[in-house]
Amino acid sequence: MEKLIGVWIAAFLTLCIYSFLYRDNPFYRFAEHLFVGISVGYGIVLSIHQGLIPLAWTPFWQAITQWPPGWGLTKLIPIAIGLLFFARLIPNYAWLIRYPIAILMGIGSGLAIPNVMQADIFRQVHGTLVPFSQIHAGTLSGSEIFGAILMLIGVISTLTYFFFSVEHRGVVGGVSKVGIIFLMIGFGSAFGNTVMGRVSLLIQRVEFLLQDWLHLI
Amino acid sequence: MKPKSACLLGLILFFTCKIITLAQLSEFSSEEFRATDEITAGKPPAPPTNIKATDKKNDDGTHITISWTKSADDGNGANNVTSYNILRKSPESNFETITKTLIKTGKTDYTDDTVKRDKTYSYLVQAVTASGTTSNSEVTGAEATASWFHTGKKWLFLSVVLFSVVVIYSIYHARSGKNIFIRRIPGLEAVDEAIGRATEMGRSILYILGLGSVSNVATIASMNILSQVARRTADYETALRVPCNDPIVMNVVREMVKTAYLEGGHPDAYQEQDIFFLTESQFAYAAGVDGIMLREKPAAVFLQGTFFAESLILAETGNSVGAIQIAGTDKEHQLPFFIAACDYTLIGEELYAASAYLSREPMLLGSLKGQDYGKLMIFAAIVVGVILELIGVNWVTTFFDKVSN
Amino acid sequence: MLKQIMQIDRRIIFILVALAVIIPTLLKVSFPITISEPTRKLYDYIEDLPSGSTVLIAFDYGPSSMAELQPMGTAFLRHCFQKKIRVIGMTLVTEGATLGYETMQEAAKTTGAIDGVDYVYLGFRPGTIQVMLGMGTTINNIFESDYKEKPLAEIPMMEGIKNYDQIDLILDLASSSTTEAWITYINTRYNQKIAAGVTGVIISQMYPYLQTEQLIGLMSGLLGAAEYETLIETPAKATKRMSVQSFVHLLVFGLVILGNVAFFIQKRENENV
Amino acid sequence: MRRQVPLALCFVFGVVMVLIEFSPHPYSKFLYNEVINWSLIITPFALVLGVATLVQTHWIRIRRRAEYWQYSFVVFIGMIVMVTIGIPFGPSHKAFAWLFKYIQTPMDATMFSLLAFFIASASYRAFRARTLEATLLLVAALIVMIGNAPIGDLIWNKIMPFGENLPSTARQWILENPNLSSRRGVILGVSLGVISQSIRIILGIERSYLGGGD
Repeated sequence: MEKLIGVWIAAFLTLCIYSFLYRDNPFYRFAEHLFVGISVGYGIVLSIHQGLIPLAWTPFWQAITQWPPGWGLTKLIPIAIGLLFFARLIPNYAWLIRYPIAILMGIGSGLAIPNVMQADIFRQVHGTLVPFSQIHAGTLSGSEIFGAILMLIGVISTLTYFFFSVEHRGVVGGVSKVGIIFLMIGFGSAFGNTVMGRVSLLIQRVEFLLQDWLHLI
Repeated sequence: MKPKSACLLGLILFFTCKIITLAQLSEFSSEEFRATDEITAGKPPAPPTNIKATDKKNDDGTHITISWTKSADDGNGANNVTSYNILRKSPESNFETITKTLIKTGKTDYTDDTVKRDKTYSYLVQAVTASGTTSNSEVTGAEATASWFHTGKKWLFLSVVLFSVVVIYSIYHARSGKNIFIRRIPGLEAVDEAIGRATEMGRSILYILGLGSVSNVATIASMNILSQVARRTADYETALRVPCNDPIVMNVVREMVKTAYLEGGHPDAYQEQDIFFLTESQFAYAAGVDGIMLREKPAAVFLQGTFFAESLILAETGNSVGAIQIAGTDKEHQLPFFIAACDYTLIGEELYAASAYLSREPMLLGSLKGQDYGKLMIFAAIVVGVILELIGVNWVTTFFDKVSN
Repeated sequence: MLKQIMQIDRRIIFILVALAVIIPTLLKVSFPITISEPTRKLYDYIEDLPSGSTVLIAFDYGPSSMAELQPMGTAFLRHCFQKKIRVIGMTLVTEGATLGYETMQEAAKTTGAIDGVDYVYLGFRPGTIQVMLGMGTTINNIFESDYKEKPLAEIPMMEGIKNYDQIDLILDLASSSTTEAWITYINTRYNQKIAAGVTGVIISQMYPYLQTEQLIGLMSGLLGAAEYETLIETPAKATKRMSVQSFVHLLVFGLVILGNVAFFIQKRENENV
Repeated sequence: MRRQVPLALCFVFGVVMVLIEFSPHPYSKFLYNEVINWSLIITPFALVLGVATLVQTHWIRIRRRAEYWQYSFVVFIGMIVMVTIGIPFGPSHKAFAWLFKYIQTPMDATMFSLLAFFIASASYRAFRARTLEATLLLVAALIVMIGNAPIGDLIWNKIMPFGENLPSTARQWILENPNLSSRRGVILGVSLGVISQSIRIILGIERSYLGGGD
C-alpha cells in the first residue's frame, strides 16, 4: 500500500516537473520548492545523524564523562570552534564564523599544496614522458608512437594556449592555435558524453513512469 | 604450510625459547642453536650468511629491514632449503619468531614493521628445510629511529618552496606598480563590437552573471568585466540589463555599475531598476531570462561567471534571438555548450585573465604571472625530458617518477 | 520555408525526444555492447583478486545521477559477491547515504551475501578530504559504527581491517570531483589503487589519470555500466537503457546535421543576395 | 580580533599542514592526526550556514510578500517534515527512507532529466559549425555520440565491410588521444592555479573568504 501511494506521488511530482517543458507554471513551481525544502531537510538530518553526533557529540560526551580527564578534553576546543558557526545567526557577532572558516581554509590549502603538486603536476608530467622512454626502448607499435607524439603536441600546445604573459604571435601564436584544436576536440568529446549522461536520466524516468506507475512493460 | 611441518616448527621454537630462557643468553652465537637441531631429524642446511639489519630511512621509526645472502643449500648444494624464518630479540624479550608465515626461498629481505622507536633489536635468520630442520645465521642488530624530514621528498619540498617564492615575488612585483603584460583575449575585443551593434540597432544589452555567489572567483571576475562593459554602455547610452540570481550579488552589482556610470560622466543614465533580482532557483531563473530575451531581443548577451546545467538553455535562446553572445566560465562542463552556441567564449583561466587585465588588480595580475612561470617550468621539463629520452638518457623521467611516487 | 524549419518551436523537438525514448522502451529493444578497455581493466583487476580480498565502494552521488551510477554499483557488487570478495560501502555525499544502502542491500539479496560477513555499509560523514585522510589512519576513527549504528568492533568482517593497507581497491562512483580527490590525496599518499565509475559529464576528464595509472579502471557513464553487465554476463538495467539510448543519440545526431545543413543553405542564400 | 586572528590561524594551520607532509616522525604524525580530527569535528557545524541562509531568504520573501511568496511555505513544509521524522528516528527509519525514495529521489532525478530535452533542442537550433573551433567540437561530439550508442557499431558492422566496431573504436581513440592531452594541459594549468591560490590563502594575500566588513 505504501508503495502504491509512493509511486503515485512520485509520478505526480515527476509530471509536475516535466510540465516545465511546456512552460513555467504553478505545478512546476510547487514541485521545485518542495524539492528544495525536502532536500535541505534531508541534508540537516544526515548531517546531524551521520556528522554532528558521531564526529562531535560522541567525542564531547567521552571527554566530559571520562575520569580522570585525559587527552579527550582537547576535543572540546574544536567543538567550541565549530559552535562559532552559530554566530551566523547573531548579526553583531557574525564575524566570529571567520574563525572556523579560516582554520578549515588553512588546513585545506595546506593539504592541497604538496598533494596537488605531486599528483596533478609531477605525475602528469611523468605520464607524458613515459611513452618516450618506451619509444627509445623500442617497445611501442607504430600507432602507439603516433599517439605519444600526438600527446606531446597536445599537452604542450594546450599549455601554451593558457599562457597569458606573452602575445600569441608568430611561433607562440601558431602553437596556441594547435592548442585550440586539441581543446575543441576535448570539449567535443565531453559534449558527446554529456548527451549520453542526460539522456540516461530521461530514460530512467520514462522507465519509472511506464513500468512502476503505468505497468505498461 | 603443511600442518605437519607447522607442528614441527612449533616444537623447534618451543625448545629454542626454552634453551634461551634457561641460558639467559644475552650475547650468544648461533652455535647454541645447533643443539636443538639435533633433536629433530634430518641434516641442517647451510645457514644464511651476510645478514644485515638496517633501520628504514624516512619513516616514523617503526621499521627495520633485514637482508641476507641465501643459504648455500638454497637452490644449490643439498638444495633442501624450503624457506626462511626470522627471529628477533628486543630489549625486553628473548629471541622469538616474528615472521607470521615462512618467507619463501629466493627472497632475501624482510621488513619488520612491529618494532618500537629508539630501541635496539637483534635479528637472526633461519634457513628451514622441508623436514623442519633449521640452521641459524649470525646475529645482527639495529636501532629503529624516526626521521624528522623525509629526504625522499626533498625535491617536492624544494618545488613547493620555489613555486611559492615565484608567486609571492610576482605579486609584490605587480604591487610595486610595474606594468604586467597580458595577452590579447579575443572575447574581450568583441565587447566593443557588441556594444556598438546594440547602439546601432537601438536595442539593449543583457548581462548574465550566472548562479554564483559573491565568494565565487568566477563571479568576481565577471563583475570586473561587467564594470568595464558598464563604462562603455554609459558612453554610448545603451540600455544595460542585469537579471540577478543572488540578492547579494545584485546589491554589489548595482554599486559597481553606478560607480562606472559616475566615473564615465553619465550618472543620470544609470537606471537602478535595470539591475534586478529574478529568482534564486536554477531553472526558474533560466526560464525568466529566456522570457526577457524573447521579449526584448537584446542585441548582445554576455554570459560570464559561474554556470551550471542551465547554461545551454540560456545560450540556445540567446542564439535563437540572433544576439551576439560573449560567454565565459570556469565550469569546464558547461564550456562545450557555450563554445557551440556563442560567438566568443572565454575558456576557464581566460576568464580570470580577462578580469585581471581589466581590473589591473595586482594580486590577480601577479598570480597570473607566477602561474605562467610555473607553466614555463613544466613546459621546459617536458621538452627537455622528451629530448633526453629519445637519445636514451632517462634521468628526467626517473626524477619525475621518484618525486611523484 | 527554410526559416520556418529553423525557427521550429522547441516543444516539437521535446516531443520527438520523448517519443525516441518511449517507443523503444515499450518495444524492449536490445543491442550488443562493445567492451572498452578501461572497463575491461577494472573487470580484470577484480577477476584476478583472490577471494577474501577487500574492496571499498564510495557511492559519491545523489538521485540526479542515480540512473547512470546505480547500475554500475549493482553490477560491480554482484561481481564481487560472486567472487567472495568482501565489500565496504560508504559515501562522501549526503544523498549517497540512502542510495548506497539500498544498492548494497539489493545486490546482497540477489547474491545471498550477508551483512557484516560479506559486506559492511558505513554510511556518510561530512568533510570529503578529511574523511578520506582520516580513514587512512584508522577507519574506526571516522566510522566507529556502521550505517545501522552497529559498532565496527562487533562486525566480524571488519576484524583485521584497520585502514587502506587492508583494502585492495577503492571504486569511486562519482558525479562530481570526488574521484580527483581520491586520486590526489589517497592514491598519492597511501599508494592505494583507485578505480572510478563516473557520469557522462565527467568521463572525458578522467582519461589523463588512466594513462598515468592513477586510475586502474574506469566505467564511463551508463555505457560503462552496460559493459560491466556484459562482462559479468548478467545484462540488466544498463544494457536495456543503452539500447534505448541509441535512438535518442541517432535523433540528436540527425538534429545537429539537419540544423547545420539548413544553416549553410541559408548562409549561401544570404551571400548570393 | 576580527581579521588578524583568523588570518593568523589560517596561516598557522596551513603552514603546519604543508610541513607535516614532509615529516614522517611520530610526533608529526600525531599532530597530523589531531589536526585532521579537529577539522572533522568542526566541519559538520558548517551546516548552520546553509540552513540559515535558506531560512532567511524564504522568510524575507514571505514577510515582504515577494512574487510567488506562497511557495516559500512549501519549502518550509518540506524541510520540517523531513526534520521531524529524521531527527528522532534516524535516516535508516522506514518513513524517512520512504520520503526520500518517493519524493526527493523522483524530483531530483526528473529535474536533471529535463536537460535531455534541452540538449536536443539546443543541438538543433544553436549548435552550428560557424567557426573552425565550433566545427571541430561538433565533429568530435558526433563521433563520440555515435560511438557511445550500441546501435552505432551494429549499423556500421552491417553496412561496412571493413573496420569492425569502428564507431566505438573511434570514440575510444578520441578520448585516449586528443582529449587526454588537452585535458592534461588543462589539469597542469588548473593545478598551478589551485596551488597559487592556496599559497595566497595561507599567506593572507587572498582574503575574500572572510567576507566583507572590517
